[in-house]
Amino acid sequence: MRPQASPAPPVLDVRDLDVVYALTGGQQMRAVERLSFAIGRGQTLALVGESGCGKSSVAKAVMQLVPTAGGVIRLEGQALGPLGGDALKRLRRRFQMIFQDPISSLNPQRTVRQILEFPLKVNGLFDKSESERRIRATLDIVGLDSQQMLGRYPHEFSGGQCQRISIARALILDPVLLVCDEPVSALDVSVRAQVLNLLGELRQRLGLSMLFISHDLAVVRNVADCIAVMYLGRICEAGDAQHLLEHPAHPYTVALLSAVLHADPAVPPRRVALQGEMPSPLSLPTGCRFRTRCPGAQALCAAAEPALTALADGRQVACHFPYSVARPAANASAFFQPEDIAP
Amino acid sequence: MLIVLALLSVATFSMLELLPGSVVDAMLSDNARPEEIARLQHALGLDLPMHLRFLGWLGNALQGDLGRSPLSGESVSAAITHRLPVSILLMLLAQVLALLIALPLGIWAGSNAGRRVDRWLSGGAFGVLAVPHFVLGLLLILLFAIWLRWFPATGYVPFGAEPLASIHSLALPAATLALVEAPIYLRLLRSDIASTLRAPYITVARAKGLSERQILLRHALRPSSFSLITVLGINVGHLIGGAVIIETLFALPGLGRLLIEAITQRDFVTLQGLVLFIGVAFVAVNLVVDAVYALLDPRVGVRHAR
Amino acid sequence: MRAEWCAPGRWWRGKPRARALLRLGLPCAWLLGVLFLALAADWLPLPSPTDMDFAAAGQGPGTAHLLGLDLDGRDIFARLAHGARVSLIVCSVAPLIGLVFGSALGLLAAYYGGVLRTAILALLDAMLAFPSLVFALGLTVVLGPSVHNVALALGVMSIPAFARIARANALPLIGREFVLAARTAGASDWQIMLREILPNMALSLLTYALTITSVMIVAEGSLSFLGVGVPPPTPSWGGMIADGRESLERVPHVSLIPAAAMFLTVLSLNLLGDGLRQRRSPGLA
Amino acid sequence: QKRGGTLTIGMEAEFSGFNPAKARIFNQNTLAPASSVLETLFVFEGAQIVPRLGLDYAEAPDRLSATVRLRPGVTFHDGTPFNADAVVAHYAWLLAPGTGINLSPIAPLKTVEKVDEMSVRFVLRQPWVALQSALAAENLVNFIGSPAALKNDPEGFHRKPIGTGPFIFKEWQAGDRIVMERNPHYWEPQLPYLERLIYRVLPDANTRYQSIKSGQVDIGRMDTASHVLDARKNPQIKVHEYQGSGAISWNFNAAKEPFNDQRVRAAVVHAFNAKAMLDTFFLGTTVATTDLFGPNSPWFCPRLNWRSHDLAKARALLAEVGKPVKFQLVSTNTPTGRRQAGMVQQFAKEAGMEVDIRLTEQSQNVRVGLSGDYQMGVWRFGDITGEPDGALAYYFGGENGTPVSRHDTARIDALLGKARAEPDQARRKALYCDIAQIVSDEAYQLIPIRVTYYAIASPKVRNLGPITNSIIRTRSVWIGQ
Amino acid sequence: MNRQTRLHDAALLRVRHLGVQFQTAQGPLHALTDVSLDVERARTLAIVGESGSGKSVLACSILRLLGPAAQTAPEAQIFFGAQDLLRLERSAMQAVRGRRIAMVFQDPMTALNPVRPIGVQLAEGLQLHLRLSRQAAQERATGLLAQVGIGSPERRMAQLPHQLSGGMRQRVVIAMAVACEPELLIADEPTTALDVTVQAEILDLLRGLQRGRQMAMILVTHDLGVAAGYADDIAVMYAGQIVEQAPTAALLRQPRMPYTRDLLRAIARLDDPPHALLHSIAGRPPVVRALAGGCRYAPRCDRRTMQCEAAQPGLESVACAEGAHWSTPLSTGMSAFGRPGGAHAVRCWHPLEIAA
Ligand SMILES: Nc1ncnc2c1ncn2[C@@H]1O[C@H](COP(=O)(O)OP(=O)(O)OP(=O)(O)O)[C@@H](O)[C@H]1O
Ligand SMILES: Nc1ncnc2c1ncn2[C@@H]1O[C@H](COP(=O)(O)OP(=O)(O)OP(=O)(O)O)[C@@H](O)[C@H]1O
Ligand SMILES: [Mg+2]
Ligand SMILES: [Mg+2]
Repeated sequence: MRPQASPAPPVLDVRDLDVVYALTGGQQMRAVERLSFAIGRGQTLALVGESGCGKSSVAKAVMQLVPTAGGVIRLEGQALGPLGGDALKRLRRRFQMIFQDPISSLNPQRTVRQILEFPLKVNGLFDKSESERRIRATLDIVGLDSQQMLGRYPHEFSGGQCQRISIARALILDPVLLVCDEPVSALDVSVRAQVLNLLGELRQRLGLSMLFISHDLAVVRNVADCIAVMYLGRICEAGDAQHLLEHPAHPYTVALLSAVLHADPAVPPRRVALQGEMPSPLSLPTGCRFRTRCPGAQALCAAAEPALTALADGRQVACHFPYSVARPAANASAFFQPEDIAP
Repeated sequence: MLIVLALLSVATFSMLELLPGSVVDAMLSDNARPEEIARLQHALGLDLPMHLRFLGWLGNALQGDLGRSPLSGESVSAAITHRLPVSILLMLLAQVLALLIALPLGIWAGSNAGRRVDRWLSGGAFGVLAVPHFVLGLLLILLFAIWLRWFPATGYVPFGAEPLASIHSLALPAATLALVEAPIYLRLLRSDIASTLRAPYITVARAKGLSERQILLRHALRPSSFSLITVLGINVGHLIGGAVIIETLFALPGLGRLLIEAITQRDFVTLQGLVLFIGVAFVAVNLVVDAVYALLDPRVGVRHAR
Repeated sequence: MRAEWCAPGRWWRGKPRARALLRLGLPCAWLLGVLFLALAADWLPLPSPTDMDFAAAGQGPGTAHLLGLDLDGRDIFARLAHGARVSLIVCSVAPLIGLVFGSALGLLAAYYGGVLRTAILALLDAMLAFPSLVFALGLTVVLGPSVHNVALALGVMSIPAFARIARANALPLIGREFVLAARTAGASDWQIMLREILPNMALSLLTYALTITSVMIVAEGSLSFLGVGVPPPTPSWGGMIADGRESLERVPHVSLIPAAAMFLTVLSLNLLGDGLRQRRSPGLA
Repeated sequence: QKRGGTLTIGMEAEFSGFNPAKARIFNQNTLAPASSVLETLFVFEGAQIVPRLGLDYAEAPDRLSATVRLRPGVTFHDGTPFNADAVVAHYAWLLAPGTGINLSPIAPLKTVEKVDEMSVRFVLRQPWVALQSALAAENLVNFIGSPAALKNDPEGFHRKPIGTGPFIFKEWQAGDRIVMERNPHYWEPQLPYLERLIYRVLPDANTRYQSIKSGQVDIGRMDTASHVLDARKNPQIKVHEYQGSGAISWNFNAAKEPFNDQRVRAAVVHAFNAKAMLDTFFLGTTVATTDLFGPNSPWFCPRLNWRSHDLAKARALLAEVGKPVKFQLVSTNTPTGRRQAGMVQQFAKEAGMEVDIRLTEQSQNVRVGLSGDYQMGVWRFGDITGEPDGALAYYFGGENGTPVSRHDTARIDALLGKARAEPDQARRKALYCDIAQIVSDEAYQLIPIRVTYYAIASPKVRNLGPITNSIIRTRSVWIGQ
Repeated sequence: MNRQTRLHDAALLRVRHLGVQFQTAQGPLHALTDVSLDVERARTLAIVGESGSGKSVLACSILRLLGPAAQTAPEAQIFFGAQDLLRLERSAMQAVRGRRIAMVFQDPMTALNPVRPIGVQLAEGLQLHLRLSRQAAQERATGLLAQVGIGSPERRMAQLPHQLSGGMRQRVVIAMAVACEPELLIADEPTTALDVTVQAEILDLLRGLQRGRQMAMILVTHDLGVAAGYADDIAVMYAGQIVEQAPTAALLRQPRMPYTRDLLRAIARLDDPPHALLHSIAGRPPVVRALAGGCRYAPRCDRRTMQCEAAQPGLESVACAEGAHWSTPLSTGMSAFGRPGGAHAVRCWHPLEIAA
């Protein structure tokens, strides 16, 4: 599969990303292993997976908040890794992040105005009247009333409002890429809907690209164009959102989907139970890393680790025995690099 | 740890260099003459350059030889071993007393945080805290040694000879120290217990049907004792080096007195050895404290801000 | 609507306002009084704190001299007022030194890892392990006994404690998401430390400084007791207590009045610090 | 029944050791325990010189030597016999060049020769009438220790002296205590009475006093007035006192401004209000000086014109000087030192002089005096028991080096030389009074107040001799009921 | 499940007119107002609502676990069997806690004492309530661990909470709760802190245990999906009040309270098209400081009228979706729950019409 034949490079291009944490006692933990994906302009990639599988680590690595142990991260074609200090700082305004906990991500000692001014000041964009206009405009975009908000402190706002403020803070620098690390997990259903709607609207209006991290498949379904499912630091399945959700090929994706509860008693639970617990990332099982919990594990799974290979419909799966694909994909995802796709 | 000790000995040495005067002043007669001063300085090696003296001292110290006081002629290690028992016993008694006061009261106040008991106990703790220890010691002497004659005012009976008399002789200084420290312990324990009692697992314990008493002793006490132990460790570390004011007040031959005499008499050999010893003791105590943490809180990788 | 809300068996005891006034108002009043005396000592119609009236030495409190005279016939009230200045300088300068350097070291040790952190922690441990009295004695001997040197010595001694508090407060803050957010906005380490982290630990540090302030007053007294405090004729509370203690049984007021002043001041500071700790607004971490 | 019991003595400071080559020879605090272990040839009992290790003293006609017969049958605690060899060895060791020992108390002594097994001859450089008196002074130079011990293990002797005295040194726990036990072979058969002696170091006066009061300590030196007054009221405690020629003194540095001007020195002396200090500081426990030596001394000079408090005179002198006088007073950082300095400051202020105070530690005070880095300093004027020659030479003469006050010593040196060779006591006394007059006229030192030595003891302590030179002597003390 | 046997039982737990207020620095805060509900043996009642709606306060006040800042309305009653829990002695209450009513808390990370081995924490309740010896309690605890699906339970007994994964910890917490075979289990958001896959396992486990022991269960959650999958009845809370309660199917299929409907609409569904616009509710729930006033949802409701703002509606029974079934208002006493078809009650002046 070729990327959509456009000369412009993808907004975010991550290739063979490794994130390794040094633990106390000299141990090393590979939280993310040889991870590759790309996000085109205006597109949203969702990263899903169990807690601790390395989703946040990917986000932080993209944001250059943790050192990468290997691989290249390119933003609009420019590799971030080799950029040092000032160059990176200048580039930082192009990609911004939204965090899971809306309250914790705002400095409790600063007013909303100070919070929103800060990115401008740091980037030397501050200019009294112009900034004021910009702040008000951004607050408008996220649907907050600037009149009432500016002089107040974060703890005076609800979680949804706080999350809007932190979205405004990210937007004020005009980024092309928004990395959202579980931006709605901490919110109530009613508020969650507001924020999801807002993100969708922004995507349309501003043409933002997004890396959206969540473990809630229903949410992912709502925001994502394509989905990458992670398990223990590696991608186990990736592809077009709708297709992947409707026809999961990897047993883990199947299990994940089956665990979604419907607020409708008519939909019978059809759970695929996973066995056991997630293995420790410090002592991975041999062969396929999912095999210890896989209902269909076989001898081969313990012997060899499956590579991420493309199925006929363009989806990529890292499984020796993927679920059969019922029907070919209508519009196969093209966001994965050709190199990753086995012939 | 080694860095800490290295820093310590360099710091001591350079500080001593800055102090005006030398041990020679204390040794010489009132009408000494310059030649005598020079001769003594030479004899004591004080005329060598500083770094040579430091290296020499360090070399000896590493071999366990802390030198010999030019004043009393006693070897520093002997001086320390003579006085250490006093300081240790005083420290132990004081800490035990302080804990005996602070533990029950701290638990009581902590489990009644915000109520009247708590306010009174806190107020009382602040009250005791506000009395300087030299005043406190004096009041105790007046009350218990002069008026009531229950305890001796001063002096120390060696523990080895008569343990009970020894403890009796240290009762007042230990009580003074304990009274100074108990309020601090009490406050620490109180606030930790109060915040532990707000932890979800305490609610879980309540939901299990445990009585308040069981909850306090089984569930709340251990996780609430970390700050107490940290401060206890620091205090123990410091008190091994002697409690200068208390020892002066009660005329106890502990390390604190040795310290202050070494300073006033510019007995740098003793001072240097002593500071090193205190540093080692401090570091050792903190290692013990770390071990106690590990016992109390077996979570691996959890590091308490020391 | 419903009048009597109560938990079974428990009734609400009424507004805590009066009690709060007692707990914060009285200490504040006392401290302001001391502050006023210290600042205005020179202009108030007080007898000179150094003039000795030998004929009346050791006179008890009375009409001529409000709080009596000390052993050398100096007016105790005047000496208290002037001595408050020493205590004030010591207890404001010393915690300030500890606050500034301690928070800086603690913050750096929390923020950076590696060699810097190891070095700072070793330095702090060494400072903690160094017998504080040796340091104070040494410093006042080297630099000469004076109010400022006493303050300096006490201040340096309080650095490790402040550093610990600062580090303990900074560590959880550093993991907080608003710090990451500032990083992603392109803020430098300095900006993050000063703008994002420091304001959030300021309150605990200041509260601790208030507690330490009272410790400093007592510590100044201890130094005076050991003879390395502020030199005469400058009066200091610790010195006054120490001077009078030999005659405690003969003329108790000479020692007990400054001891009482110190007691009340230290108590007030502690109560105030405690009050502040409890009043922390819930929105602040 | 006088025998038995333990006497605990509270001491004011840590001991400085007993080897004269390493310690201060005059440190009273060390001399007290030393005097229980070590003995001199002669000793003062009151103003009387009595034999101790020496039996009698015969001066040669040319007064350039003297022969001393030694007490037979005495042995040191280590078993070494006491004889002429021991005495000769002791002095040979002292007089050997390069020991650095402070020999000023016996400065004119040239050598000591053995006459026979039990007598020795002291050979002098110049006639010196005060030799016997000098030998009777209790200081580390005159205490005769076991020569074997001194030679073989000077370090050990420093920490554990071996002498002939009534008590045997057991141990010295630095900073805490010295323990001694009765010498069963003491040459005076029924002495000593006590079984055990403990010298405890209690530097804090208040602590020492409370220890005596509460019975942990039997006797201790006290000089804080309030304690003495309190003790006098207390029937449980006995107050022993002795007044000699010791005095509180301050000296002026005559080599420095403003005290190179005799009028300024005199002005300070006149400004000093001894009465005020006696009333407030000493609370009547001692008296003002009227001369150098004190009314109880055989050298007392009743007709001296002694400068004393006279504010008018002080102001007049200052007016004469014409310029404002401002100086620094160096004092010790003990409570006493601080208080007294404050008072001097107040006195000077009343006369129109400005004083600021510098505090040093006790041990540094000596260095300050020696280096001359001061304007006015605290000094002390020790108790003169026998001949005043040594003390006067030390304080005011120039033969053993410049005195601390750095004045011109020519006149005093001449008088001292004359007195040294003057066998007639009355005429010697006249010469010494002349010196006293010069000291007062020239105001080399400010010597305003006598020291009364106090010892506060439990009434059980019996037969305590006079505490001359502030030394508590234990030889014949016994414990009653 | 045998509905016939239950038919004539009085409800196990009957909460009546429960009001709770907190004394805060800004004045009183009404966390619960006039809450009445019944829970019957072997049935599960889900309580759903937004954060801050008072779910946890309700759960905790049944066991009287609220701190001293909480005050209960004087007319409140919580009948458990024949006992009014609010009027029990302290020691009697302690005997009920853990033994007859047990609770599972939201966060398995903090619900276990971090410094004590889980075995000890598990056995504690057994020793206390069942007077078992140490040995017996340990054995029983090991069995419990196996029952909740923890492998090699002997080894786990000695481990500390931090050595277990979140899912395992929650299993331990559940084992702790069911150890003494309580009659009522209150689970306060037992899966919110857990992963989706683990969440389903835990809920299955709870359901299994409940059925095995004929326990009644109160399942507190903010996830309507959880409620839909696991509860027999659902009570929806808003701002300290129960605004709608009905059998699960009735409530989800035919909500009568506008708030419930809005909540259901706001949920993202797997079968919605991508980028579908979700219905959101404007505004935020009120903080109730005074009891007067109209319907608490009125400011956010699209069906509000003058009446809604003027007076508060009571919780009234309405027609059930499956069949017109009217019953007396709950407040008058007898439960209308547990009947075939169930009762539907709603606190609204203008309940939504039943769709054709
Ligand atoms: N700073 C760190 N040091 C060491 N290990 C870390 C660090 N940060 C994360 N990890 C570990 O890396 C792994 C991946 O963590 P990460 O936070 O990326 O997971 P996640 O998928 O975001 O999980 P969640 O859904 O819980 O947020 C986890 O096992 C975690 O324990
Ligand atoms: N101890 C307390 N003091 C003061 N107010 C409290 C206290 N506990 C709870 N509240 C208040 O009571 C109300 C209900 O809280 P509750 O914890 O029951 O909500 P919840 O529905 O469980 O929310 P969540 O889903 O976040 O757990 C909230 O407004 C809360 O602020
Ligand atoms: Mg994460
Ligand atoms: Mg809750």
